[in-house]
Amino acid sequence: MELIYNDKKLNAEIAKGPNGYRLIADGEELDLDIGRLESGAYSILIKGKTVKAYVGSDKESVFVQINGSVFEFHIPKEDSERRSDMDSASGDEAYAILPPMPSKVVKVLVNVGDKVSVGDGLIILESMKMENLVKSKVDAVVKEINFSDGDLVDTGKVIIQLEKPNGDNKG
Amino acid sequence: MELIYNDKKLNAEIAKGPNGYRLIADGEELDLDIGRLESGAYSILIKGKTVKAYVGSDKESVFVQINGSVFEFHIPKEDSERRSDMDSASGDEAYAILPPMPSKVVKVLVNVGDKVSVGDGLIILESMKMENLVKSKVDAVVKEINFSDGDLVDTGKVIIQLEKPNGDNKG
Amino acid sequence: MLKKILIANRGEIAIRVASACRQMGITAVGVYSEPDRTAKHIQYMDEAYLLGPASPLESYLNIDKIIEIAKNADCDAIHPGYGFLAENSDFAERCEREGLIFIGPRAETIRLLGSKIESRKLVKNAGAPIIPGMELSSNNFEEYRKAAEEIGYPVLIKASAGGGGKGMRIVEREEDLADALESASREAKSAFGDGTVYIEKLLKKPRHVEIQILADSTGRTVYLFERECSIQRRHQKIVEETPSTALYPELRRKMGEAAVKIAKAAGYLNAGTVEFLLDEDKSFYFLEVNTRIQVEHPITEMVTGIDLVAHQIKIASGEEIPFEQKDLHQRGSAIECRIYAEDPENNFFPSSGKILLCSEPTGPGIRCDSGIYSGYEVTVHYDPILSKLIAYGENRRQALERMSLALKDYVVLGIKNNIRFLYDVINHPEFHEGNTDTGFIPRNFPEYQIPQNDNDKLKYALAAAVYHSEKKSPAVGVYGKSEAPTPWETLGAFRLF
Amino acid sequence: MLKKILIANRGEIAIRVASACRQMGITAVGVYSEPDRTAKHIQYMDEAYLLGPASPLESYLNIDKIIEIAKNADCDAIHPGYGFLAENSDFAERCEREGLIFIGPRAETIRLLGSKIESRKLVKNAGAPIIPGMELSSNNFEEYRKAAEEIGYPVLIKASAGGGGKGMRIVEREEDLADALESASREAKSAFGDGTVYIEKLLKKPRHVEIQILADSTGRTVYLFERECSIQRRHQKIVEETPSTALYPELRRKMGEAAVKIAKAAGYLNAGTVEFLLDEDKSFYFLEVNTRIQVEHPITEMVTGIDLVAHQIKIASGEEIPFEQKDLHQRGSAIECRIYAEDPENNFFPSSGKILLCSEPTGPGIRCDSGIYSGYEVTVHYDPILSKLIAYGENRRQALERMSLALKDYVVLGIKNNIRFLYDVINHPEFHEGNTDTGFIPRNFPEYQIPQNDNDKLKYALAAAVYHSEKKSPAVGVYGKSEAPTPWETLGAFRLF
Repeated sequence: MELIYNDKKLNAEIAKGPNGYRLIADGEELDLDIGRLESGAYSILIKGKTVKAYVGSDKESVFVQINGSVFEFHIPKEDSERRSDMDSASGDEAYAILPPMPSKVVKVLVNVGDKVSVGDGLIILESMKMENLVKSKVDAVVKEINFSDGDLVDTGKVIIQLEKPNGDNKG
Repeated sequence: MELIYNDKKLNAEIAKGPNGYRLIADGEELDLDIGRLESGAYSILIKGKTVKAYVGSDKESVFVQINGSVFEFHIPKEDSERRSDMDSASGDEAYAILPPMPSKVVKVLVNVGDKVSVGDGLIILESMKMENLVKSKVDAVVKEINFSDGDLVDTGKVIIQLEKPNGDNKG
Repeated sequence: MLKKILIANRGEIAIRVASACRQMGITAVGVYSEPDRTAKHIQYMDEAYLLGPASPLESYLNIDKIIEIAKNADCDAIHPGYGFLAENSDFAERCEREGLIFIGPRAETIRLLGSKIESRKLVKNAGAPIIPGMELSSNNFEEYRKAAEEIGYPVLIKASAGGGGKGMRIVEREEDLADALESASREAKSAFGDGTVYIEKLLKKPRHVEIQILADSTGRTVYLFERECSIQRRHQKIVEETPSTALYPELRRKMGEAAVKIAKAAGYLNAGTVEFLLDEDKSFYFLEVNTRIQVEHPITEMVTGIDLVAHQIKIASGEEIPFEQKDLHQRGSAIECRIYAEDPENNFFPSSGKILLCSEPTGPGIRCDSGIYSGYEVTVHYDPILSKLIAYGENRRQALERMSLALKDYVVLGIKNNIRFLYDVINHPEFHEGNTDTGFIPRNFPEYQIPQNDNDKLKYALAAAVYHSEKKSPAVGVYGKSEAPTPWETLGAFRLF
Repeated sequence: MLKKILIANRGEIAIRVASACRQMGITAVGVYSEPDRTAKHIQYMDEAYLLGPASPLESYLNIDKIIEIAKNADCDAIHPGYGFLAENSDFAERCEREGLIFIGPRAETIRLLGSKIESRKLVKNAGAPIIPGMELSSNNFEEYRKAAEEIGYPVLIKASAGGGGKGMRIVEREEDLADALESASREAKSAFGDGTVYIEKLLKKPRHVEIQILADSTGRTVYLFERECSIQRRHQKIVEETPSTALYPELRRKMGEAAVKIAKAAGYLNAGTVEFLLDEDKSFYFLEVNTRIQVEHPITEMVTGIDLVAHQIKIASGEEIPFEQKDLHQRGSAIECRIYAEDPENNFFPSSGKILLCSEPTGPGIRCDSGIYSGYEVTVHYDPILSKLIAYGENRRQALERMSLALKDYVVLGIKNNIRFLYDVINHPEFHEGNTDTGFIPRNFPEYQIPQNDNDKLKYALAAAVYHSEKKSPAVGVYGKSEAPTPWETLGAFRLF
């Protein structure tokens, strides 16, 4: 099956193997023994080393935790779906300001046409009773502002759209 | 659906109800609200009273624990299956001595034809490194002995079959 | 003894209070908002009643509704937990008026100590040390400006009604003062319904050290030693420990006695916490009194062996505290880490969503006060605290060792959380040395990134992900070379083999 | 400090030891039998190796294989837990010979104290009180008969190599002596590989009170107070508590000092337990020394704040005990309940099968050392202990209150277990009064039946069962009278409405 990890596509299969199972990826192989424990928990043995893996998944992602480290794998969407997603986000994510969770706009700090630099404050959002100042991660020009002070914004909505400054060829 | 509790057959359905759900049984009804929590755990509210129910099930049984009390419901088998089960157990379970778990026969204390009374020792079994004296729960005569000292006995096997004493009509 | 208590809260603290009630044979009555129908806390109650919609004002802050439920359910008392109505003197007064026992101090005490400005006066009169700052709030910017100038920059803006870091701002330069006052006041208004703010001196490398007290209706007041709460992000504590590495017996006694003096001056009843700032020269200054059970109370329970919530209930029942100061001793060391739904890589921005899998650590000396479970949906409506992990040890080193292992064993998948961040905090060399002050996190973790995972672990994780995803019954046939796995040279840094 | 420890055990104690290792930065190496591939204990190890088939002789008692694994994995020590090889002097000696540190007493000490007959002599010479009984075992029935006659009936037959109630028989009358000797000897042979039994006086209402000791290689020996373990079924402890309700400070000191005297006489090293019987007149008699960590060690950890397993490892590493007798104090009260897979309605017959659902209690003062999880298969091959539930309280009353609630919250579905029985034991009035002796269970629970469930709960259980079974998505349509649910007048005593 295909999984995406850190924006890289991985193709991996589990086959039966001499020690129980074999992970096959890129034509290379790793023999391991996998045992099922309580729901979402697995015991992996590799040449004596023991690993407990916890797995939680939904339609889009598979999360795995091993000894305090979390791995987030994404399940590839159909290409078409992906493309339309990309469209709606208008390219580079640093230029599209979205709330990480449903938020209230406390104060928009910029106007359309403003030049902003890395670290400049763009907007104050409130979630869970806490104010959060969202700063720009790029040097850019404010292209669109889609919400006003007091508005509620859901996740996935672009609040502020930035664009590369004119004549800037770096990006 | 049908469930068996303490050898009694219960017929119960869950329908949508004004407070969420309605338990319907015997034409009578109980309104309750049921919410799903972690796997196997449910939240039940009945007029303010709150109950957390844990459910574990396999093909044959549904176990429910509520505030320290365990309820064991059995899922009815097909009647034919039941009947053949009954046959193999030759009727009343008090007369068929079965090991509660896989055991080793340490010593058979009776012989075929012996009369035994309630409380008389029949056989010593060993499981998990502990000896257990199995006593008769009935006044009876030993009809069959199917295993000998040192034998291993699996669950479901009748070790000793008792029968009602001749001329005993109490039974 | 009380017979039936309404717990006007949610999450882990509601469960904590319900456990104490149920252990003592007291009926625990819970309340919940609509999205909290399947929250964990109502599962630990004997009874539970719907408050209303998600919004706190319509649910956990809805005084009329809570009083109505308490009376209809025949409760004799209300425990407010922390947050929400816990330090609301109007609520305490309303309870008193309606014949319900409010498990906490008297309304007048809450009102007095709830005003940072009033409480500073009280403490000054009682002869305990206070931090230089404004004695009054104002509506006039000029007065703030002058006060800041007199105190000297940097200064700290604080909400008079505040707590939990809300409405606080550090101001380094005069030109930032106006904006900071406006923003702090707005946040305070939104959080506490009161926008009053004031200014005080910002100490350079202060430690936040607080003293737990208990006072009964006969006036007996004892202190249960300190908690060091210097590890803060966004002015909110995330790691607390006791004993503090900065205290020695004489200083501990002095701070404890100052706390008792302040409590007595305020006519204090029930459990409370006197917060101090401890300067590098070991001077300490009164900060505020929290007139409620604290989030971090379990570490005091671990080292003193005393159940603070049970004593809150007993004191509210009119019982006397059954021990004296000389009976109380600290033993060993305890540390608490607060588990939040937040993104430590993005300025600790709160997170929400469904917890796909949750597995919580256990073991000797480990306590986990949790409000979550596998499948629980974290909503945006309330404080993002998920649980508290507490570790006891014979000494600080063992407490830290146990905490480290417990954090590694703590599994919360599906939403962003700070578990890994906490692990990195308590394993930081400065933390190990006990060199903790309120600037610890900004200084040591200015741009925190979760450490890169290693390739071996990635292989195992991939195997588990595939095994799990293939409907838990990997179908692939016979052992042998697979035909055509796609190349993954693209993998770059994550090349596996 | 040791670097890598092989833990030659399974279940909760293997996990307990692994936690201590991992906290201290020591690599924990586990071993497992074939059916234990998915047992809980190997999930807490850094490494794990297969021992062999299910049978203990081929796995957890397989000395050659365990030594081989330890050497191949480059371990420097072996922790035996309790049971299996823990009190096997040949194993300890083998470890010593192979250059592996055995975490426990020296082999010669184990051998000496492992013989009940030899240890009685030692104790007698050390001037500590022993119970009247045979000084020698015998192959001659007549000698047993004479000894029993001299001591006076009732007498107790005990296995010289024994422990855990195996190979023990009470004999009331001479005519039962022969059968009892035969059966006890057979059971002892099967359990310990040694059928030697002897006879001692049976006290009328004795309490089983034991003293925890620690001794380091410099000879420093301290006692960590008592555990009262009088609540036994089939001569095996199921509920333990500390402090004992029968002790007072002077008696505690006397028993503690007697334990230390015995330990020193035996050249004791590491953790151990000196067991005594305490008679109604407060005389106490030496019973035996358990030369290992005990099942019930957590209650001592709760009231002393000391981590016994960590100190076992430190002592084995050659470290000195870092405290003296005067530094040790009991605080509060702790109780342990052993959760067994067994049928309390059927003479505690062991049970096996799959645990369909498991949910374990948490909360202030609660510790659960568990070897199970949802979906775990309990096999017939090993001791039926599933877990240990421990509750700490400020006082005995609170410990009991917490334990009661925790037992109610402890969910193990699918196999017979003793959780409800334990709840009834600790809530028995005699137990509440602290009136505990080894006859407690036979006297108060001669024919135990789990109390009948009430009808309200049955309704809720039925609703949950149906809701759960209908694929977790109840299909039934619109709200309104259902058409034709079958009559259930047949329900009799369980009529619902």
